[in-house]
Amino acid sequence: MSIFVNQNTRLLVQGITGREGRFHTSQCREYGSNVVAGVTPGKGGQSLDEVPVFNTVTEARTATRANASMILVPPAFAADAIMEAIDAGIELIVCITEGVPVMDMLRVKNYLALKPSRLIGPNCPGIITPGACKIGIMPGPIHTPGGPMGVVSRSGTLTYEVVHQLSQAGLGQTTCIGIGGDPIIGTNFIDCLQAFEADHETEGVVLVGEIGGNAEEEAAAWIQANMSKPVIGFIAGLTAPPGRRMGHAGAIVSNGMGTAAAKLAAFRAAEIEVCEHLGELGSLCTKAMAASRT
Amino acid sequence: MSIFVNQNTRLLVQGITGREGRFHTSQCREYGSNVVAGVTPGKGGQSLDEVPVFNTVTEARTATRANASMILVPPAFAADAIMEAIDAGIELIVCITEGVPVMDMLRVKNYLALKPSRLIGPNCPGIITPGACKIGIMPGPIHTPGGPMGVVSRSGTLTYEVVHQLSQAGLGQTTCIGIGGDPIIGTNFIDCLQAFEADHETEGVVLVGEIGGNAEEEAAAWIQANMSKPVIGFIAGLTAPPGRRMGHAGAIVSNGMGTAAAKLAAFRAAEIEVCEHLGELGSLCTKAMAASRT
Amino acid sequence: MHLHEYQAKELFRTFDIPVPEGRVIRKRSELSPIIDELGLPLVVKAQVLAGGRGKGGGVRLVQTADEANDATTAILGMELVTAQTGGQGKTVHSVLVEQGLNIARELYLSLLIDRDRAEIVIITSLDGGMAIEEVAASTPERIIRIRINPLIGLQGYHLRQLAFGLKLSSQLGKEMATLVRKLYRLFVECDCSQLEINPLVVTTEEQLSAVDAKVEIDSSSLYRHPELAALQDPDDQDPLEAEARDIGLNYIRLEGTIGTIVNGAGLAMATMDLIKQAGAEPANFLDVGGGASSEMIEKGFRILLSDQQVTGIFINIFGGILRCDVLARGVVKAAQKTGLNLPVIVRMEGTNVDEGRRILTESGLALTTVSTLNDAAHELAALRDLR
Amino acid sequence: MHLHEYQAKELFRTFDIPVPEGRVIRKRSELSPIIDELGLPLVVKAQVLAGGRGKGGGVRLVQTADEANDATTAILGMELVTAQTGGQGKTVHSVLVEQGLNIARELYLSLLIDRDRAEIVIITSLDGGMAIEEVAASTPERIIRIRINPLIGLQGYHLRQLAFGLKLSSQLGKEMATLVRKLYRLFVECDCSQLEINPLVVTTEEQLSAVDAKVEIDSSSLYRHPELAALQDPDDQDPLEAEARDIGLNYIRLEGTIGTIVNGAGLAMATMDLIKQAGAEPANFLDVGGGASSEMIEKGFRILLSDQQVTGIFINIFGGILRCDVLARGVVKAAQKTGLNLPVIVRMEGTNVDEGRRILTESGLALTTVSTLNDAAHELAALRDLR
Repeated sequence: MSIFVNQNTRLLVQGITGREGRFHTSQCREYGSNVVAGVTPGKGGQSLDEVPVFNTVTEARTATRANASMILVPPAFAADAIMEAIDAGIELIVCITEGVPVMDMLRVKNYLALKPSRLIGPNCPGIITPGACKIGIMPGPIHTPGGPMGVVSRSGTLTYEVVHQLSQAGLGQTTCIGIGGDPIIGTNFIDCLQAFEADHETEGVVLVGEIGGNAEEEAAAWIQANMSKPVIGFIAGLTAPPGRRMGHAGAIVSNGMGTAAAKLAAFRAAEIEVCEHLGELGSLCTKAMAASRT
Repeated sequence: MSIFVNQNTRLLVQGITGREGRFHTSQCREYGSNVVAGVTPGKGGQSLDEVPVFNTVTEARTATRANASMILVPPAFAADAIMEAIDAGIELIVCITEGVPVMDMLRVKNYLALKPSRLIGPNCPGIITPGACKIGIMPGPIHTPGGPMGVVSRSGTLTYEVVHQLSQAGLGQTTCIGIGGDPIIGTNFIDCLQAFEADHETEGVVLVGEIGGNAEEEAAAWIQANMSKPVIGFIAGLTAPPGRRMGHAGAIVSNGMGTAAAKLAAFRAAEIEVCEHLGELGSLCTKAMAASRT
Repeated sequence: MHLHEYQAKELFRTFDIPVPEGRVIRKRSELSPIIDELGLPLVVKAQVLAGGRGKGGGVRLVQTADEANDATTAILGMELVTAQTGGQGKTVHSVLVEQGLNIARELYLSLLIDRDRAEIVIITSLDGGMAIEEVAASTPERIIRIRINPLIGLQGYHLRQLAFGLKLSSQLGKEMATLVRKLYRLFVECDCSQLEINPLVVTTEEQLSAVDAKVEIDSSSLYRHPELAALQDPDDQDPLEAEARDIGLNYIRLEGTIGTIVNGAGLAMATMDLIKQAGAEPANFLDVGGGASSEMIEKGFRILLSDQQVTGIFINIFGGILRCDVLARGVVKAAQKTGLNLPVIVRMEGTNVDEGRRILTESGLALTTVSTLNDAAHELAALRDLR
Repeated sequence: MHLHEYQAKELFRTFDIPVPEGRVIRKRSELSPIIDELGLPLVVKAQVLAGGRGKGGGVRLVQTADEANDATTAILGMELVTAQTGGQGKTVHSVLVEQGLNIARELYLSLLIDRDRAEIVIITSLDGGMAIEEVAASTPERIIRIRINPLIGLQGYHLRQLAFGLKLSSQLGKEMATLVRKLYRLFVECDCSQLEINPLVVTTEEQLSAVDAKVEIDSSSLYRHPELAALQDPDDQDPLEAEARDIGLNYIRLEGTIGTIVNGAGLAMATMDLIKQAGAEPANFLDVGGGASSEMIEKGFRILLSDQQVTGIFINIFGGILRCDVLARGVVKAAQKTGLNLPVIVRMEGTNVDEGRRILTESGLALTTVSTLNDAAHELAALRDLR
């Protein structure tokens, strides 16, 4: 089992003929993802490494029954690409693009609420169900199929670090999701936690947060009220200076809000296992999972 | 039992100090509706027949815990009034106003889809649960409490005619809803049918349609697929000339679409009891209900 | 409210949407300077509010000044009969004289509102010049439908779907995108119910031009568009309907003989149906409003009495919050004031109905009072036989 | 990207939002004609990107030309220390000289984005001039929050909530509505992240005026606002940060001594935390991007080597799709090219890590290579003790 993606995922890539699109499409296919179509306006009718390219998402979906899309287009076109995928009825939309204007995402996020599609990202590494389907730019080989851990994170390489430690510790992953580092993102922690809670194979979840906003606080409250499985939490940015955006557009402490300290406090209040030192995450998870099984 | 409104409905009137607002507020109160507040911008702090008046819906709701609103404001202000009620968290919004521009309702209808509020109307007589609560401009005394019939209609006086015949025939009503004669309305036939199907006291439903659009066709398909209770259907406008709006903004046969004949055919295909002659509606319902009880 | 083609094209011009050069004339004498100004060939087009003008002989392409004169003479003042006018046709009061274009391709483009889904829909087809219903029936694959949620409006991908769907060249796709953006803005800002360009021409110079233009404005929105409200053409309306509109009545003239006065639009339609079912023909739709005040009923009488075809009147009033006794007094007063001398059936139901019927009966007027709709049907049949 | 007050007010003017008359000067000699032009009293305001300028002595009301001269002399060039500048303060390179107003009332008004609910929020308070956080803590009932869904935008009822909430007179309520409509338009069209007017002044003439103006623009949107991008003030940035930005690096200078180079923002933050936990202080945040090419690492080295405070470097790279061996060659090449002579700890993990570590070890450079973060922490502690 897994959440959101599996071996039945039929992937479409928006921006497939760009440099990034082409490269990551080949990487996803190499990992075993079923890439059924690509979209680049004006290149319809061509094909790229045997993947047929279409002019519009609707055409691509009609022809190939794609049910998921990976978006790798420049920031100026990302909102348009997401809404095109929504209107075409794509179930899962994963937007990798970094630097999408917040005002665009304000509209997209509200439009999304009118429609059944799920959006992951933007500004995210993507989602992977190890051994089944990879949609994104994460390195495949660090992952281990079969669970028991679910991973959800606002970050990219930090997630790889976490996954790597889990794999090293002998803890495989059901699904790993980078929800994105932007202020406004499609799928949030709670959406993922809810899905992990419902997924039989997932026995515990690692939640990787960072400064900015209060998504971690809300997640903590949700976990306390609803989650039966152990959650191990980590927060990046204890030493981040206030008022500065730390790389991610969403990673900023402003007016004393969104500090790592407040988030850790919320975790502790919700009785979430807190990982203080990133280097110890793997061993902490081993211990937590062992404890939960007894 | 009933649908959408009952004795716990706490009613607020937007536009309470206008001529229509004042009159129909008094009528609703006379019928027994619990009118807890009125809203007229600039008249906050006043009161009208003991009903306190507020400047904004949010204020009124905070002060009085109103959970329903009747809107009687001029068409130019109706969309604004509806959205104000939505944002204030009013659960049921009944917009009586006729002549709201369609472009306004296009936005309102989509905004509504983002929020939990239910809208009835615009351009409708309102909703009444006989003996419990009347929100609208229909004459109270023609109604009979206690069921077994639910009534849902796109019309005003035609609904009164139907209700009157039911009452004369000894068939009381659970709830009667005028969903409105405009092209774009908040609550449609299917929403009401769904609620009637779920309501224990409702044993049968009279559905009164008219030319224009294809709400009746969609309702028929829904009834065939989902409805266990008998439905008696009537359609007005068999003799309406094509291309003309028959009073209601939504009542128009255009390009051969939306004819009464097509709607009646859809009713028959869905095995809905069709009332051919309006004068016989009461007796037809008596027969249909008797048949369904055996 | 429908706009004439020339009005719609004026509106297009204010939004910078390309249309052929043209002038409207109401007299043949105005033609000659226009030929000089616009040159030849020209197209002479009858300005009536009905589709199918071409087939009805209301549109002519002319190559010479003589042909232009002949066409204008023929069309101005003619009774144009089309599939949409009814058998009587519509009098042509003005013609639009336009420059002819070098046509490479004809497309179809329209915007409308999907009332059930609350979306704006763009419909376009590769077969301009044909009625969209015919294309939909015969070659539906040549039609492209693009649905636009009004909260996000027209987006780049909508325009790409359009351009790729119509197989436009990159250059023409860009032109089309610009055109559609303007049309969408017009549609929303002017509260259109419907907007159709058929054909939308691609000229041999690879330019787009709206060779025809049909625009319907949402009447409910006219309060915020005084400039559009002013375009209402009195020539194009039934004079009684125009009069009724001016005095605030919701009246539509039909071809029958039984005039009706009803409170409420739905009940008014049902009443027309009932007349027909009784074997007679309704002369009109007339909704005097849910309240049905005596002023409104009096106005209704006056309109009906102006219709020479009316041989009898059926008043169907459901008295709600306005009580039947008040209504009855209104009917009596109105009948007396208008000197009504036609047979009248009054069906009245609702609050205080007994008192209402008593007032009608005792009025001394030749009113037949009934209580149920079934009784009314019987009386209507009698009225029909009387005639 | 934050705008200076004077830039924000220029922007306000282009949207016809009322602000006091004023001029910006960078030299005291420019003051005299401005006094002649604007008259007295005047307000002299330090233009630095930090709040709390008033308390720090950066804002002075002057009644005479002499006072104006003194204030300008004092403020221009000063190191202004406020609650938001850090202990070192910020150098004042320019001052805004503005006409004084006759103040009847001071209000607070701001627009911001609620990231969790994806709404635009207007916050207003009866207590202008006070920090909104203080009002929120002491008298929250004096704050009005209005949430606006971006798909429907600002509506009449939002403006009524505002006007009634602030207990404005009918006339002032209308003025406020006009003002807020313009601000909302500016906020959306200019892709603002935050916009604050504190105080928003009601003059004794019942006019509104934005006496202060703070505007932050979403950096991601600058590609579509070249005119706003041009407002970036080089004076106001740390020179190293400005340089890093120009070469495409995501770099923030801090006060510590351990320079860091990391691929990915989250991992970079976590790495800073790890340095701190090891008892040292990070000298910077530096994200060279997920890909971490050798060019980016070389650029990172150059920036770090320009920071005189840096006594050691910690490279933490998680090799993903870009393999560790390629990364290692990049690090070696960059170290050689930049003549790096500081102690460097390299922690590298991910694809092909063994080959990567071998390349680092065999490079002959003084690199300490570690594999786990725990090992890195030990080495960092050693580095700290070394110093």
